[in-house]
Amino acid sequence: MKYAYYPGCSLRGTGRAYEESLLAVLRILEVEVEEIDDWNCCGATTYLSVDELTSYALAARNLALASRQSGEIIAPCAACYLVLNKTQHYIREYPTIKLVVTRALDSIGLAYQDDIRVRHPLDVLLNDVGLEKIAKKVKVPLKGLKVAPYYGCQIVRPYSTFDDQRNPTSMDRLLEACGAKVVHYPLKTRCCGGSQKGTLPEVGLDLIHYLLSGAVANGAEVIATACPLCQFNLDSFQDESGDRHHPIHIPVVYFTQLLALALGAPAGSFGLHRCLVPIEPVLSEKEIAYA
Amino acid sequence: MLNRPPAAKESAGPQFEPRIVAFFCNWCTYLAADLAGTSRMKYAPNVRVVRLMCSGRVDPQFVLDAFAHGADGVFIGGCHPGDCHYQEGNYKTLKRYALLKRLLKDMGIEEERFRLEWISAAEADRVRATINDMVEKVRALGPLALDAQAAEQPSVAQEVMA
Amino acid sequence: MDLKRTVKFEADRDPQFAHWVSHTVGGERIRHCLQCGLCSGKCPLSLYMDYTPRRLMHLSREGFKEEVLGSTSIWLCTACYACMVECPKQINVTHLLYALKQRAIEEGRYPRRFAIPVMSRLFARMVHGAGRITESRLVVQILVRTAIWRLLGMSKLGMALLRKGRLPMSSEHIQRRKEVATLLDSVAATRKELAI
Amino acid sequence: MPEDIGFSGQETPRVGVYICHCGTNIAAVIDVKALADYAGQLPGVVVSREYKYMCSDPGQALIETDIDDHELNRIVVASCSPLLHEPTFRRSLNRAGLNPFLLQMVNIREHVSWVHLDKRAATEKAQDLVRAAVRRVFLHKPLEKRRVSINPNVLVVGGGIAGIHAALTLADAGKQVYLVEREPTIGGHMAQFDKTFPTLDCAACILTPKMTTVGSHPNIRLWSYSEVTKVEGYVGNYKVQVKRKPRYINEDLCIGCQECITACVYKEGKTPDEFNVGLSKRKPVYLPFPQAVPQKVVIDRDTCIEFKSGKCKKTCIEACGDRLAIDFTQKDIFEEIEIGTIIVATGFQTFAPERNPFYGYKRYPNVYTSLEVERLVNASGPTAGEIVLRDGSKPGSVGIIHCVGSRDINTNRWCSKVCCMYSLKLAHLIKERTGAEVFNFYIDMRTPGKGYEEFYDRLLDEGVHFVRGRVAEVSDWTAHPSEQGKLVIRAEDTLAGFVRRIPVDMVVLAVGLEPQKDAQQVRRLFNMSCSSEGWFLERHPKLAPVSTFTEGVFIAGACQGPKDIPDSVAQAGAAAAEALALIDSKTVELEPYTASVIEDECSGCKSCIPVCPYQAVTFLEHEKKAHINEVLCKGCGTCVASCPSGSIRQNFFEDQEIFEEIEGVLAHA
Repeated sequence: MKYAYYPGCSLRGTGRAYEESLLAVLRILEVEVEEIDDWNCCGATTYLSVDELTSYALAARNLALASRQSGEIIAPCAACYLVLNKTQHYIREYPTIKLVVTRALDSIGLAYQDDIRVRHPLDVLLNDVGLEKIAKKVKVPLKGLKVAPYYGCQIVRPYSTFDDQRNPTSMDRLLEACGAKVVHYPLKTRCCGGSQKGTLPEVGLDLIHYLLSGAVANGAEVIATACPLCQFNLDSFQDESGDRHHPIHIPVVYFTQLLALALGAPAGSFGLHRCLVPIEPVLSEKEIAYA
Repeated sequence: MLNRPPAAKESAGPQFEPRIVAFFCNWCTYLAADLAGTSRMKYAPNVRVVRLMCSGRVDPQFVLDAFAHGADGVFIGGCHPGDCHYQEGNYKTLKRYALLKRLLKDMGIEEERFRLEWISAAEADRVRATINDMVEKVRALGPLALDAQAAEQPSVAQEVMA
Repeated sequence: MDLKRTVKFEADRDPQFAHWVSHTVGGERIRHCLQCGLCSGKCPLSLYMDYTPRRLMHLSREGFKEEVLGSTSIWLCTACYACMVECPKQINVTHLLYALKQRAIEEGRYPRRFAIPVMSRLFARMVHGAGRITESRLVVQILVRTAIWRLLGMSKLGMALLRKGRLPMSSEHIQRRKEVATLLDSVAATRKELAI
Repeated sequence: MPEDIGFSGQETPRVGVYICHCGTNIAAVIDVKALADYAGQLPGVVVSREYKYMCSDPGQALIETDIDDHELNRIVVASCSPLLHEPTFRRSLNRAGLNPFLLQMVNIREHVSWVHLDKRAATEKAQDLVRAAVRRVFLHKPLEKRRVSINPNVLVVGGGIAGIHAALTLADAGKQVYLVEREPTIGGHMAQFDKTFPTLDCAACILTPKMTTVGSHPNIRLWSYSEVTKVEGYVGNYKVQVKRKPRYINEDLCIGCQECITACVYKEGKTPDEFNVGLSKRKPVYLPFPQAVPQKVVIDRDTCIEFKSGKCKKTCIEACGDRLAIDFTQKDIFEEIEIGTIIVATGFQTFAPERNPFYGYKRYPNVYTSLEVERLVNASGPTAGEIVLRDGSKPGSVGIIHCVGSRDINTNRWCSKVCCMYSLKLAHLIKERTGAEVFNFYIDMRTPGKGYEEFYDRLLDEGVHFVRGRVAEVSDWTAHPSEQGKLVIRAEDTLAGFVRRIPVDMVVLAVGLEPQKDAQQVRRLFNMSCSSEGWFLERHPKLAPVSTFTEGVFIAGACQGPKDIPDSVAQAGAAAAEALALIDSKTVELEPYTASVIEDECSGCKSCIPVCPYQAVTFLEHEKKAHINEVLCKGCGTCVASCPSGSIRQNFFEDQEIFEEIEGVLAHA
């Protein structure tokens, strides 16, 4: 089966490395994907909060386009994942929303079928591919690299069914299968502030600092994320948040980058060089040599 | 702003009010209906309850008799499987129900008109919800048009019990 | 010392607002709120709010519209859903905050240069026009409209991101741009027709 | 119409119909006047009246006088549920010289006025029901209740404080009591507590004397480490099977010297001690706690080397010497007993706080459950009453989190009722013994009980902090230097209106009460009902709080719902009194709703025989007919419905009676 692939806007901008590494991992694990034809922005949290009806219509266009291609969508961006899921839920629950969406899609020659499942890469890798297969394909074991798994909010809450909303472990298990050591990280589902860094910098910087210091305090050498905005926030503002508190420097990468590394994807193909805080010193200290 | 749509439309003209006969067992569903009362839950006034000691007492003839005399629906309520006050009376009900259901279908009585639900003494809300749901569905079907002769065929009951 | 009378009269309440709150998407269960404060405790942003989410719940259901729509809290929510998942009464707090935010926008109740509504507006405009978001352009536009001086401070980070290939300046857009416009027009039309 | 269907006997039906207003409960929704008028013109109805309270003395007198004055021979009462007042009105008929079964009740309160808003539709529904009842009552036949004798022996299930109290009450009244307890000792949760609120008297001081009395009472047969496996029969005449699990100790020979424990090849305990909720270790051979009753050790086959490898040196047998109490060959023993009444007092279990990962239970060693702290503060507990953390240090600050697993739709939605008070008690004990700063995080402080509010006052005086807010999380990440090395409790202080972070050394989770995990099986065993939460259901929440829907089976204590010790004991006393009342009446009346075979019509097809769950139907080989044993029949009517030739009838639920009722409700004018 081929999954419909919905990259979303961020994966074409600040989150390029997420897309590069995800596709590299999927290729190695023989998961076939096909980008949704002419997808549009899902509306994200921002749109949802100012004009929810329009936002559902925007998301529904993607759902309708995707269902022409497949029965399952992979949506790596946390906001996209949430919005697509929420749209499905609310269309089912509220007849008015359904009416608005149906008419809107009709106006552009599309139909909403409710016949597609929205999946996160964590879900697909864990449940469709399986830990066993991944572990077997590991070429560069992560040798006990201490990773803080950072899930953020919208992947697990409130619609995910593939993991425990209160204490998710899917990323933990994937990283452990690659030989990493997952550290205790009580903040793993605490919000990073999202776009708050851009709009209310002081608030955003505090949240970012807490997340970074929480990881370091538990001995993490690297933070793994599954959301472009989380990665951007944690990676880009370490100096600024350090100025407000105390300096912390820790590489922040996508979990798919660690997977790609372990699965032996060619260097440079999964965007490690795009991180602002370089991960190379940690890797060489651990003597993890990648191709 | 987006509000929840009204639950049910108040139509202008007089709408069809179905008559539903219910057979409730004394120990579970009848008690649940009592509890719905003491909890002041509100539900559609279309159901008339006949109390029996056990849903196992529901003779197929009772169901046919109800349909033959103008019921638009029949609803049997008994204890959950494994919870029967008489150990296993409700299993017999279930077996009989399946056969009877097939038979009614052959007679042209729509499936939604005949319903069996396991409702324990604590599940007042299920009494409310089931009655409302059934009334809605039967209302949508309209009055039961039954060939009276078909319902009174004596062989019918025997076939069910065989 | 500046003394203020804090008494509230029944006339200060807006029962219609209270009614609206308990009937809008997300507000259906608000009357069940037991004011335990779990939402506030869970909220990563409650530390910065003038009214904690718990207080907003109560003010809303009682109809203190001025306080609710004038609060900073509704703008601070990042929609992380922590409050909603844990609420012991399963109140959809997050979505209710969305609804309050939209209501505030509809009634024009936010500071003019407040970055959050500005960003929301610009975001919507960009989606409407291009079907997709180009992050670099969005950030620049926000800063221009809210705090242009901050652009200077950002330039270092911007350069770094550019070098890493993470800030493509070329505009992202979909091919069938018209479809999005038609889609959004249809939503507007239905909304008007149903008066929602 | 009555003529068509053959009115029973030769008499003409003369029906009296009585409509109850129930104050405004019925009259506010149903037009009672119109209903009475309607009933008055139904065929066969001689008198039709409405009255404010039919169940009152004047209401009943009305019926009785009418029976006399108008020679009524059938009565219909439209009022509340028959389950409430059918016995009342049957007695009225009896007093007026009419057979009580010539009555039919119509439920126009629970099934009509309380559940419908539309007055017209409600009145119409009531008319339909009354009409059906009038048609049905024509056919009613005089019936006699059956009487069966009551076995005076009683089974009490569960040896916590409720079971103990019930057993002692009955035994002191001279009844033979079988007390069955699943654990190796009686005592239940109360035995684990140190002090009891609000008086702070020591739990052991008030409980252990009662336990010892149970152990030595001549009228009590105590089977600990045992479970009820089968229950058959009916009120007054139950047959019960009890499985006695092997404790590998001959209870008759063991004198409780515990030398085997000292002698065990394990020098130190290795298994988490159940009684100390895992805070200490025990050996495979152990006595649950020093005051255990019976004072007999038990060998745990899961951890004993002899059972694992068969190669143990068996030093225990050596130590036991010629007492020969240890017996590795013991097997399950099944006891069969005959009893008349049953009291179920199986108690509760505490909420497992791992279900809420944000409180860090099992992740942070210094997060405890309240039950664990009960053992910590107990003088005979693992730390001899010293309140110390796992590393042996004394806590300088303690946070007690209320409502863990209570008042939460995501776990248990009910209030567990006892946690506020026991949290206050623990706060007091911790403060008194360690001098620590104690914080209580509560949602609402619930202290409705004698002396409870006064106890709360005392705690306020003692300087315990009260923060109103449900705790969001307990974690070890620090946001301020003062939080270094502490557990940080994060909650909104809802009275102050902002979020607080409070660092403490020790966290106590006030876990709620929930039904035992096998409550569903137990309920089936004794043919009881459960509320949707899983608590055993009482017959009536106010008027029959210890009875169940099965005659002769009573409930007591927290198996019926969260309850503190005083309430449990009071309920146990009530259950014992109810059992005694039954026993002392020597016989009990059973409803006469039994089935019987009309022998002339029986074709001998045997369809009815397998459907009877009580083996009441047998086949008379000689006559080639089915036969129903009336003593065994419980009146479900399943055989009646399964008879293809219609040759089984059921008293009070005859086919024709039900047909009349069905056609009656449908015969809309």
